[in-house]
Amino acid sequence: MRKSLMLTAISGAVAGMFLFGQVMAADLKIGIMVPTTGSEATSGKDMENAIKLAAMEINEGGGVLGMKIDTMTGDDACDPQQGTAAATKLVSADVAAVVGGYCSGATLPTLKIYGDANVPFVIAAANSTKLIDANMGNAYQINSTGFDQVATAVALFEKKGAKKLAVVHQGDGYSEDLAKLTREKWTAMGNEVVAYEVVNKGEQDHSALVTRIKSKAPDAVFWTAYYADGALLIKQLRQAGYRNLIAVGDGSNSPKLLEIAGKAAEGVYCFSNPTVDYLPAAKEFHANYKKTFNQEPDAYAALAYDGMKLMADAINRAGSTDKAAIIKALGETTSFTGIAGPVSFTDKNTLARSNFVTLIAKDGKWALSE
Amino acid sequence: MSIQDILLQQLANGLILGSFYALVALGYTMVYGIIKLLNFAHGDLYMIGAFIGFLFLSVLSPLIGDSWVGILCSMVLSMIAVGLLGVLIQRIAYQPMLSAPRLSILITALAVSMILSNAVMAFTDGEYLAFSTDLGYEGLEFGNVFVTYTQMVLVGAAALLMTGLYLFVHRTMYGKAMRAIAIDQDACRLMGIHVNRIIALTFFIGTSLAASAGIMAGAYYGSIHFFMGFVIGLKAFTAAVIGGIGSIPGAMLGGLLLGLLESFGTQIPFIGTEWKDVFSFGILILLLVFKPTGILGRTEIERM
Amino acid sequence: MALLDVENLGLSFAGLQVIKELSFSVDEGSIASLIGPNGAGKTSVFNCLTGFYKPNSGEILFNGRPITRKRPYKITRRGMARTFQNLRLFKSMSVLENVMSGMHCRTRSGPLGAILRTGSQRREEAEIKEFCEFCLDFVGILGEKDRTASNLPYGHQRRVEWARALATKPKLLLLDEPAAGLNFDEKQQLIELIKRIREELKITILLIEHDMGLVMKVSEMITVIDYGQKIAQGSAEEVQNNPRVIEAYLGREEDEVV
Amino acid sequence: MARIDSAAPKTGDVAGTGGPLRWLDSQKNRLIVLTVLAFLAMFLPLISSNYVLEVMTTAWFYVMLCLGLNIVVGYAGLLDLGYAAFFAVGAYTTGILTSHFGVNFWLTIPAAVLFSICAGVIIGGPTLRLRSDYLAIVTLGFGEIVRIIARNLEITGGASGLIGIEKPSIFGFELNQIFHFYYVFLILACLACFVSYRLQHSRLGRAWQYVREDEDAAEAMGIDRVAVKLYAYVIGAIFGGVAGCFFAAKMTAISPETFMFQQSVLILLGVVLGGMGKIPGVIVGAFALVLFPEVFRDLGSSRILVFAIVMLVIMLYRPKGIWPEKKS
Repeated sequence: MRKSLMLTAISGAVAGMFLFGQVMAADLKIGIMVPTTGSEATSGKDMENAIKLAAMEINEGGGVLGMKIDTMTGDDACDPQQGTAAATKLVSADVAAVVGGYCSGATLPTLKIYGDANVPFVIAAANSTKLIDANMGNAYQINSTGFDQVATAVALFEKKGAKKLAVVHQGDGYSEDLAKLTREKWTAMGNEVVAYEVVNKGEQDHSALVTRIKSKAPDAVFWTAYYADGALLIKQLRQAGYRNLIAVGDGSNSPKLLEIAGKAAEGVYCFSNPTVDYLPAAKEFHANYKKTFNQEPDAYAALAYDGMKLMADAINRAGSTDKAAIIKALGETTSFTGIAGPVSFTDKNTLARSNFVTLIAKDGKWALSE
Repeated sequence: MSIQDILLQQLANGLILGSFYALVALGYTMVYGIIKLLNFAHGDLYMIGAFIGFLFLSVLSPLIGDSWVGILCSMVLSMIAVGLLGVLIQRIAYQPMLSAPRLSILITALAVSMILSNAVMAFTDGEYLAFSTDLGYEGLEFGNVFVTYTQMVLVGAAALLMTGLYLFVHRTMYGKAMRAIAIDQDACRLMGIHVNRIIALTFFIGTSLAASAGIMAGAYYGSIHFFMGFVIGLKAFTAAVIGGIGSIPGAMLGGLLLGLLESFGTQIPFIGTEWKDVFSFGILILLLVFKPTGILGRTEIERM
Repeated sequence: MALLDVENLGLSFAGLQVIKELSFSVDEGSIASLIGPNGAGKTSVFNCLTGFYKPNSGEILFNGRPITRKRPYKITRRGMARTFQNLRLFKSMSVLENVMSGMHCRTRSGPLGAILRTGSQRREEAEIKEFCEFCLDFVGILGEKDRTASNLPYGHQRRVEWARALATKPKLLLLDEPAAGLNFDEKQQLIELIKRIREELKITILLIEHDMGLVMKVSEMITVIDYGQKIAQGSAEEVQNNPRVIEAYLGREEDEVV
Repeated sequence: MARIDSAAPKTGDVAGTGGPLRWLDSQKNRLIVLTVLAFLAMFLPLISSNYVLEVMTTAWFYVMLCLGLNIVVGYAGLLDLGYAAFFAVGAYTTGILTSHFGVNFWLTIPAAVLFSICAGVIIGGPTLRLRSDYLAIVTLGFGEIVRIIARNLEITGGASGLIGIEKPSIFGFELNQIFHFYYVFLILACLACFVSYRLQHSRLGRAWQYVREDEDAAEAMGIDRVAVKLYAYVIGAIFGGVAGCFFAAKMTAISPETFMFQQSVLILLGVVLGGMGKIPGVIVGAFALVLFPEVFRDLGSSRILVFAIVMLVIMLYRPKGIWPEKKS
């Protein structure tokens, strides 16, 4: 009895393995690749929600080319290996297109997989400049790249009369990339980077680093990584008596940063992709999102939503679900305007305009600077 | 800032960081001393301590505020709760494994660690929680070195807890029983010592010390996260080994030393902060190669 | 010429002098014994000889060359093998595998040979097996070779240790209380075996033993130590009649009164 | 009150024979399972989707890594918490040599073997005299040092790592499909099994077991325990290094994040879950490691929690693993 049970269980598991990922005859299948587990799960799920919301709205409006959109999520867990598995899973499931991409590190190796399968891919959040080189022509970035962010950042530091800059990143691909670009640009402009530092992810005490930075007396500190550790750094910088300018990159654009850092965060600048709060066109999306998911949309929700809408738009313009046609249509996008603004692409498949905004923390809230 | 000021400030930084390491390292070393188990879940209990403290504080703060009194009350409650959790873990997961191969126990400990951190992740959705308290930035300036009152209280509390533990282990019957069990469990059984109860007590004290460090860290740094136990678990493990694993004063010394190493490590000329961990792990390895039992660990002479 | 020469050996642990200026020697081809009351430091002497303890002073010459403070495996390779007072078998391995450990230092094939199963590696394995079976046969437990070591009766486990030591092809064999825990018949067989090892295998033997009957029967030279110091040396009769030895074993008469 | 604890652990209890997996303790049943699985492995690419293949390729890859670590942990009994370092050495050797110097992929393998040997000797040489618990922390430290070095250096591509590593080709035939890599890793895993088996049943394999069971007795028998351990370390390193080469070739992009402490723990889990020291056990463990999270993917973020709980239950009911070493 036990034996036969065992065999049934084994054969069942094996059969299950094969069924897993097999093509199911369905409508228009669109893949979502975001981290739904792991350290960046919050942001990933938020993007997944926004994409699903867009798909729902499209379906309510009659779908794409008469077909209903059916989304399928591949979890990259913000990890290159898992990302590869997720991408292969989506490609195996024969998705017509993929929207997503949050962690640059995890997105990077998947570009080859989508490229080989020639799957159209709209990258909504990941913006390491490394992605540009690895792009095989089928991927389009609708968020501005690191270059644009650096330009925005450097402009602010100049305007505030800073000469000596301290740059701190977190030892991952995304924040190191941003930090490096900033250092290059800042020194190229004849200014000085007095400190270029790394914080190890997950460490709470940065007091030693703070002392070191303070001793170099910078006019501005630029934190290029994520909000959680950024909040701790800001708090400890202020606690140690550092009074000059602090700015943080788009990874730190979260109300959580202000909540954790408390009053220490007052006056901190943040460079950000357009998020729902500062987009007049996003009012309706904001309300719908809150109604559907009973929570506030996070930083990349608007762009993820736009990504799905853009994909549907491109498929409509292509007039078929042929992948090459969709990719061509994406490249030819000129008249699409999402809630984050108009979209068109450079010859490197990146967003033609910079959509970075500068925010400042005021009374425990992010507000548009100026 | 002059170089002297910088070094003095780093000394203060290192001592503060080191007292956290020491508190967590103590639990590692106590558990190792008594049942020779590297309790990988120890860092996660620190994390759980912070979360449970956060829960208590959010319940208590409307009544007694979220300043010192509130933090102290929730700290005591959290220490008790997490201490009991530690005992529970020992009973469920470690007790049945004592006769199994050593590596299996280690894996069990890893599994417990994963269960704890992932359970908290599932509950909090992987979010960072802001541990908002009403602690100010006021402090004293010693020359150019600035130390906040909060920092002083933290170091004081850590020192108090450690002194208490030292006295407990060396001046009470329970402490004597603990030390005896560490030497020979079977002999203790024959002498009528209730071995399982003492092991449970050891787990209780060790984990509640980790919990106390967790809630202090939460209140001091201002945020808590399911992943926060990992790094400190690793560092505390290192500290315990530096001091000589199994030795209680060794864990305190190792913790402080590691804290100082790390803060002075950032000041080494020509070496950026990105090499900080290479520096502290390098020191650790050199120390172990030349003094394998740690600073205060005893060399055991094996009888043949 | 002496095979083993111990000169002014001294060893202390945490201030406690365990061995003090001990000198003795063992002639090639002889059977020698080291005796003394409990705690006299006999096993410590063995541990110094085989490299497990590092003596603080003195010199140990084996086959004319110094082996003081050398690592144990090197000393074994020079030709000194030992057994342990408390059995130290590889418990979960078979009897034959246990004995094969002794041949390790007399063979040389490495990982590449093992992976490719080269001719020389196979020849060597066959040679190891053959010699180990010879050793097991010599101590009389060849029939047990495939059993797990820890499942054997105590007396047979002792024999596995002897066979294992013989498999290192030693010049000098150190036996640490070989008769402990053996019954009368087994002890008689042990005496036979010790003599056969010397006669047939030409191996010199040094043993620590409590069983005076056995010691007196087999030993040609006996060294008596107490509190880590040599108190007597000589043939069985000489030692038996030495007042200091009697005192060490029985205590002084004044002590008895108190 | 001289009472002896009633809840004292039962010693001598035969471990690894409990729970519903008792069925696996019969030799015949194990053979049946093995034969069926071998056939499945050979013909899998004909019948399954690319996703299944991707997962299975990862599984074979972990089989190789776990077998490598098994030599260190299972055979020689050394606790190594930094095995990912060797894997990183291999992956970065291939990555750097192919992308910066244009070296052919196949030529990077001997280089990786060489570097792995060096890494093994550097790490093992000074540390193998240490007690096992200390060894754990030292290996952990080395693992972190290797990762941080990879993160900080220019030549390793810093935190973003290396991208665009070329796919290898054999006689002009480029390996670029997932089923190519499936077979590559299947062959590697088989090779790893073969080498492990031969080593286990050799003079060196026995020496590892002697040292694992009783270091002092082994030393008294003339076995240089440091040398024997170093062999285990270096051979384990070579396994990891070679696996790393092919990993880099398959992924085409590598970054330091892949070689974190968690990776080392994962590999160790694979070794221990199935039963240390026994080749089929390690294979079962590696598969459990890769398949559990995939099968439970629908649970979303709690799947790792489930994985951990299953792991704990397995350890409690079969402390010697799913497929433990047999006693005669």
